[in-house]
Amino acid sequence: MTVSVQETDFDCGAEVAVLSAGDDEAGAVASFVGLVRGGEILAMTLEHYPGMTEQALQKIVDQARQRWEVRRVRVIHRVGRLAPGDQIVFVGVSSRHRGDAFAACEFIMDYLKTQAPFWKKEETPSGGRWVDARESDEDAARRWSGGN
Amino acid sequence: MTVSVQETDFDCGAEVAVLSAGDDEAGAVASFVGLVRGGEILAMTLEHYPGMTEQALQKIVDQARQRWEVRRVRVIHRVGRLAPGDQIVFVGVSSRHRGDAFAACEFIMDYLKTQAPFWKKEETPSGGRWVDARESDEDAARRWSGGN
Amino acid sequence: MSVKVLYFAGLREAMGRSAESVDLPAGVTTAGGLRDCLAGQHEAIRTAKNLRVAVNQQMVGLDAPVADGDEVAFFPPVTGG
Amino acid sequence: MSVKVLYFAGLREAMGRSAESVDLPAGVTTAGGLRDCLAGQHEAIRTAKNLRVAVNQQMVGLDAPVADGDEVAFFPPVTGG
Repeated sequence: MTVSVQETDFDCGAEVAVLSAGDDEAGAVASFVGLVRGGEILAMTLEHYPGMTEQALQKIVDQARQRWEVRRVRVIHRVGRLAPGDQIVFVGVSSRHRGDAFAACEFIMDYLKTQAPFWKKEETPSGGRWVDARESDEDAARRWSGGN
Repeated sequence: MTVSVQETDFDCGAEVAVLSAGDDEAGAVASFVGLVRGGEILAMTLEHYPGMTEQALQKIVDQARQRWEVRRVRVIHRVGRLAPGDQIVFVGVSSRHRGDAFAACEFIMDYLKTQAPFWKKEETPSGGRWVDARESDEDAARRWSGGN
Repeated sequence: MSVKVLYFAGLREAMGRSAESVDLPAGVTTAGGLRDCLAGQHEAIRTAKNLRVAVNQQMVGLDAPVADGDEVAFFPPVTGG
Repeated sequence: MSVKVLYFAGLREAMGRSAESVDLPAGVTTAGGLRDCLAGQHEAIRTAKNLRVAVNQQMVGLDAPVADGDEVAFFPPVTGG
């Protein structure tokens, strides 16, 4: 299974291990963990569109496979209520070489933050508010589209 | 401790967890694991220059800290005899934002492959041979030097 | 002639519902037409900024066709992870 | 006037040793001078391609000064990780 959207937490070490297990050709595993930052936020709640969100994530993975030489990919995105310090998202990519692994991993993260159907509501001391789309995320995704 | 050169294996999941533990401002952890690829290689032996190698790794980490907003960094490089599938190197970087974490992690890996004093001897069915420096690794490191 | 309409995030809260069955009025054949029709009934849709739409779980433009039995979702711009 | 000389990797194997104490001949004041001096005694150093040198654990050029008590390391280009 490549893509999971789930309320439960994940084990980064176990996921990284699976990406290269039994694969002699995997010389590189790049991975990313996104976490809830603190500051003024007490908690956040992530909502998704069951079915469509998983499809969107799979499509992002497929695009990465077309662009780079990738062996295995794993994407886990949590939904529900999350507190500062909680893990939100895991992306891991194995490849023969580190350049492909890094590029595919960062590509998937950038697209995931902008294209995938997730919505974030933040709880602050002054109440809850739905987060607006951030321009910097759209910039990050846009830089990949030059080669398309 | 930021930098370790050791014969013993490492636990990627534990290292990633430590990078963000107790740090509310760490929203992103990018990490990389390098592994011994199989193919014609039965095993490899990695040699280092005790003292100088650790200094070189610390210098690379310091350079990354000057270039990007980085919170914690961990570098582990194994030495001694390693077989296909074995972990060789771990680099992990925590940051507020994913762009800094990815860039610093890949920068450290690229420099580590070219600047740090490690030498690799490969065991093949036809005997052992010391690996020559590869041009592609020097290219990868060179692309970071434009901004210096 | 009806479609299943879904709402997400802030729009779901403003609508007070996550899903409903909507009879397609005669002449409504696109996502944009459906949006206009719903906007006439609900201030939350009338005032939504940058409303996005998906038909059968595919992001589409407002000129995308909508037919009997389709699943049509309206939601704000995504703000993932 | 002596320095500690270290060899690594293929050069260590070709030299048959990993470290030795070398008396600095009169007039030898640089890493390059020491390299030339050792090359006169050891074919492994004479034939080494792209030999790198570090003085007191810092990579240096062949014109770097070498003084009594220094640690001087010779090794092939690095091939890490």
